[in-house]
Amino acid sequence: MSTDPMDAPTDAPAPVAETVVHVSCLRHSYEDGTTVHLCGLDFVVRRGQRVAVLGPNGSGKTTLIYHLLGLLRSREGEVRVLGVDPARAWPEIRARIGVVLQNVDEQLLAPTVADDVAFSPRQYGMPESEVLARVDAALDLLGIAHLKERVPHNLSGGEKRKVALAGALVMEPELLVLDEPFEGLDPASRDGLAALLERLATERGTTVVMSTHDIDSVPELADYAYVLAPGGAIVLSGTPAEVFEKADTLAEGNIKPPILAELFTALGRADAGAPRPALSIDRAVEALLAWKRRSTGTG
Amino acid sequence: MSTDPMDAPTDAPAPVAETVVHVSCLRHSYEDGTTVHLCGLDFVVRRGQRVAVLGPNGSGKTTLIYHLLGLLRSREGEVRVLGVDPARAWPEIRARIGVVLQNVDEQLLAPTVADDVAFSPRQYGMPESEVLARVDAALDLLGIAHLKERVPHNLSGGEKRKVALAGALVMEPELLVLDEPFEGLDPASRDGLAALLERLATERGTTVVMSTHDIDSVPELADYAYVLAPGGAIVLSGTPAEVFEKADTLAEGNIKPPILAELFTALGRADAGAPRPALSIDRAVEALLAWKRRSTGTG
Amino acid sequence: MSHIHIPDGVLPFWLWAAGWAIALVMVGVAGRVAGRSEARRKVPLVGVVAALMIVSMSSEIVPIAYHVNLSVIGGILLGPALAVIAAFIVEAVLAMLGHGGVTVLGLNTMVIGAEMVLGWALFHAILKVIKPTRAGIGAGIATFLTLAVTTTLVVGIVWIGGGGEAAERETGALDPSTLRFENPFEEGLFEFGLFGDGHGDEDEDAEGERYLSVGRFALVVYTLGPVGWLLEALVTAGIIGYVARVRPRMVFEGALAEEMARIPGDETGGH
Amino acid sequence: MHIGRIDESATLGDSWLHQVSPISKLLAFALVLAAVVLSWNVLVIASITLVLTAVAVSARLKGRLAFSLSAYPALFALIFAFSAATSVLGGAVIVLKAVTAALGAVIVILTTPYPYVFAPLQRVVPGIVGDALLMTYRSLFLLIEKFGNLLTAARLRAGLHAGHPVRSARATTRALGGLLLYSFDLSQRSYDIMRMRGYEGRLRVTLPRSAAPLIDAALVGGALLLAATSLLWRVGWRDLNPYSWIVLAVAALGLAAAAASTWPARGRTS
Ligand SMILES: Nc1ncnc2c1ncn2[C@@H]1O[C@H](COP(=O)(O)OP(=O)(O)OP(=O)(O)O)[C@@H](O)[C@H]1O
Ligand SMILES: Nc1ncnc2c1ncn2[C@@H]1O[C@H](COP(=O)(O)OP(=O)(O)OP(=O)(O)O)[C@@H](O)[C@H]1O
Ligand SMILES: [Mg+2]
Ligand SMILES: [Mg+2]
Repeated sequence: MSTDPMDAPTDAPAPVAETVVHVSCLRHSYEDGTTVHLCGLDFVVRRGQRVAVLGPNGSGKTTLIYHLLGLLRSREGEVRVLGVDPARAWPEIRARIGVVLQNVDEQLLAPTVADDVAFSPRQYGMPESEVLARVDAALDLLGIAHLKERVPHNLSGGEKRKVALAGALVMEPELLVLDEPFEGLDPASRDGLAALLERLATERGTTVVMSTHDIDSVPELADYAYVLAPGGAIVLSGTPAEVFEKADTLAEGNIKPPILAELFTALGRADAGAPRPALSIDRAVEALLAWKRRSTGTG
Repeated sequence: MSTDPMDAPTDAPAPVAETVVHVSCLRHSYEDGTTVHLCGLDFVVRRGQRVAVLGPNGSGKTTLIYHLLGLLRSREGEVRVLGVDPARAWPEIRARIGVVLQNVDEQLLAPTVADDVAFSPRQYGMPESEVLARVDAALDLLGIAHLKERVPHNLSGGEKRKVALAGALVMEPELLVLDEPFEGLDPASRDGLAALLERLATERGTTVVMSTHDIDSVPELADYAYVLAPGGAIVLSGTPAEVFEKADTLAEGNIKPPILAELFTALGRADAGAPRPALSIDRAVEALLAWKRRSTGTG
Repeated sequence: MSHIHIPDGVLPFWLWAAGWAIALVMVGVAGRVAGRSEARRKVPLVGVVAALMIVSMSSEIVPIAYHVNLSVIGGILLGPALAVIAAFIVEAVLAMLGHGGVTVLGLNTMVIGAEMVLGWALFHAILKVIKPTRAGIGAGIATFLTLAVTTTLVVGIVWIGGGGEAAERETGALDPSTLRFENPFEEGLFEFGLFGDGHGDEDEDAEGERYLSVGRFALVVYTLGPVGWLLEALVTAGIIGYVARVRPRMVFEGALAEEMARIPGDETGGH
Repeated sequence: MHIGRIDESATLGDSWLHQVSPISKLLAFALVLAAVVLSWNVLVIASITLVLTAVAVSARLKGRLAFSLSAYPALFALIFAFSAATSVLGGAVIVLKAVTAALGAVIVILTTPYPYVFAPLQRVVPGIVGDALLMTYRSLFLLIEKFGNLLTAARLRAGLHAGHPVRSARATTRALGGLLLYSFDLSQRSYDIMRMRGYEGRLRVTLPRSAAPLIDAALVGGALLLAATSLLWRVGWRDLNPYSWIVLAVAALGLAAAAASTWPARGRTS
């Protein structure tokens, strides 16, 4: 388990980044008759990408994620993760995937935070010294070394989530699947986590699939975004900048673009010469200064 | 969302609004020895105010709220809600307070959404016709009339939260206590809820106490904010605009100011003549246009 | 009421030993059967049902002598094979907590297991004649009947074990003389009993009834019983009606249905 | 009955009992259980209770937690005693047995992290039973906690009025149905997560070696002594019963000694 997950053999079809997740036109019917139909665009994730799944409440983000994890089995449509159908061959790929679900309470398994983070490596039979080293590394990554000896059940909501994340990261998975990882985190922790995910993607090539409502962070934390409409259709995909330009489609999907995007849109409405949307503060400042200078020049 | 939050009445001492909540220098020790010491400023909420409690993970927001609800009893410090000590006299004030806790799963008590929302009025023995009317009104308020006959346990995370909110609103409480009410809501629903809270405050005079990590919405959804530092001290209070100006104290408390505040701060750093922070998009656009015009004038 | 709250040592050895033997065979067979199907993914359900039964058996509704068992609910949700395993687990945990006893664990498993299996069978029999929308009522009827039968089973067990001289031999030391305080060195110098009649060997002939009065036990069980059965039936009806509406397959197919969350491949996984 | 409090006591405590190896504790527990099962002598059982209390005191277990956990079964034993026992004495013995056995279990649970309890158990029972036993344990505390939270929610949202028993009962039943589903989903996800994180039906833990094998031996020896005493009094009850008070006195002395040895520390913490 000490080998780099990226060396794992996979079936790369093209010279570009290999496809890690592929979902096409999935339909899921829950027992009570509620149907989620994730059709429209295909949901494709390539190695090393950080992909955000956006969509209003009840649009099917969690349902999609459960299918990726083989927790639900599709009647219609195809799901492939790391080259296999997760509903059939989950045990084969399990060790390569790290997971944090939406409700973290029930994911904390052990009597102390350290034991909890050590759960997977121990179950996979790693030597104890390596287990301990990995646990410390994972706790440090999330800045929760001080919670090490606490009892997970006594932690605050956000602290629990960080512990669950540490437990998912400890195996250095090649694919991370996170359902609303930012829920309940304070803004500083969000930034920390976003930075961490970016570092994982660049340094280890970790692929990340996450659902989120935190639109404002999406430009920072994802390379690529999919947007679900109410009812589940996948209606938009692209880089965050591309996606947030399509304000109309977004509005249909009950999604508000990030504040900066809104600001620039409003500015554009008020002043024809307004700058093009910029989605990070630095770029926005640049754009605004340029806009002012330009107008100063012309005015 | 129509009135500007900055115009809202603040803690004027004299004949103005009556004090609904008063907490002073509360200390709580959990059984495992973790101590939360909510000291520093007093936590005071006046009738009709919408108060946001901000603070990093583990700072004690939930602990504070549990004390307001009489779920925890303070060893040190005083807690008064609607004139009584909630840990002793909760039944007296119960019917006047609506509550949604952080974990909504556990708060859904009945087999259908409609029954769940009807729980409190039925327990208080209201006539069935009024119960039904109230339920419909509450569901409409939150835009979830279509979920009426669904089973709460089958809903998505955000849908559950809306049901819990409907259940808290159905009694038309004079005080609403919400622990992270925006967690898991999509942005459109957040806006809807913020608008709803504002409407409740202006139309019915409902007082709202909520904890939240959604800094960006605070200017819109609260008249007044308290900031907890890690460890629980109450270090800042004031209107959102006042609070977000104190970037240093915020940074100590691990809190990031809203994006617009950050943008204007960054702008100020880059350009001495930059406008004062504006916390809503409309005002920001105005401010930016003025800034540009001004510079055009001077330039 | 059908759970035997008989502590250890009340029943004769042969009886509880036989209970153990039967229970072990039951669990062994059930394990086999469950192992053949896709049992692994039902483990959490077994866990929850067992936990619910333990919780409910440990919380009273009516102050005295009645608590919900939820055993019929468990039977309906788990089906016969897993029900027996759940019964064993419930009894093992309760025994560990001193509620029920270790020696009588086998008998208790038998009774609860029988209750769950019988409840399941009756429920499905009743389902043949009523509409699925009335599943709750069906479950209620099944519960009442089942409890009547298993309570009789319990009384039978107590009767078998309670009357004979075996009990006398086995429970030998239950005697107020236990409370006599005697000086080992000066025999008979001072002695007294806590309850006054501290002279144990004066009424030998009355001893049999002192241990366990079967008649009184049966009386208590059969007078309080029906009230308890009815309550249990109402609770079962409510819960099963609810689950039947929300997760119909859990009730009608008695196990996890196709789409329900699980990790596939587990049937082969593990060991 | 918060699972966090049990975990906390089991993992964060550092008493001598925490340092005893889990196997020794389980063995000692089995012996104590045997002693309780065998004896039908109120003074002997009371002695076992005292000895266990002494152990709990010397290990500085949280008194209230241990008490409430072990008093639970007493309630049910009381019911049985009420309906089946023919004398006050018989009833007392029944209740005492229940409490004592529970106390033994509680001492083990409060001083041993649950993986250490279940790893050895899973080795001796059939696969699916061990697996289900573990899930039962986890579900049990989750359920108790969730049920508590549910009641809290009900209390916050109107309370269950004593004035309307039927209405309250109906609400409770419905809540129970909801709780069933909720806890099922919960334990399903919990189990899924466990398996995603590598659980294969056997908890893999390296059982800690005892820090002081002598203490282990003393513990098991003590338990053996209890079992032997119990057996002796059971077999020779006609002759020995009058001297039962000696056993009790010895146990009481032990308790006093344990209490005395921890006195300064207790004073500080409470
Ligand atoms: N167990 C279930 N039984 C029946 N319907 C369900 C179940 N789980 C989810 N649903 C329904 O399926 C739809 C999609 O739910 P899902 O949880 O995937 O939404 P989501 O996008 O994750 O929403 P949220 O942002 O609120 O978490 C919703 O309409 C929901 O009510
Ligand atoms: N039941 C408990 N037992 C012990 N410590 C606890 C318990 N609940 C909370 N704490 C601790 O008390 C502190 C405050 O917790 P609290 O839940 O009030 O934080 P919070 O501000 O609500 O955080 P979050 O934003 O993550 O929800 C934290 O350090 C937490 O670990
Ligand atoms: Mg979701
Ligand atoms: Mg909180």
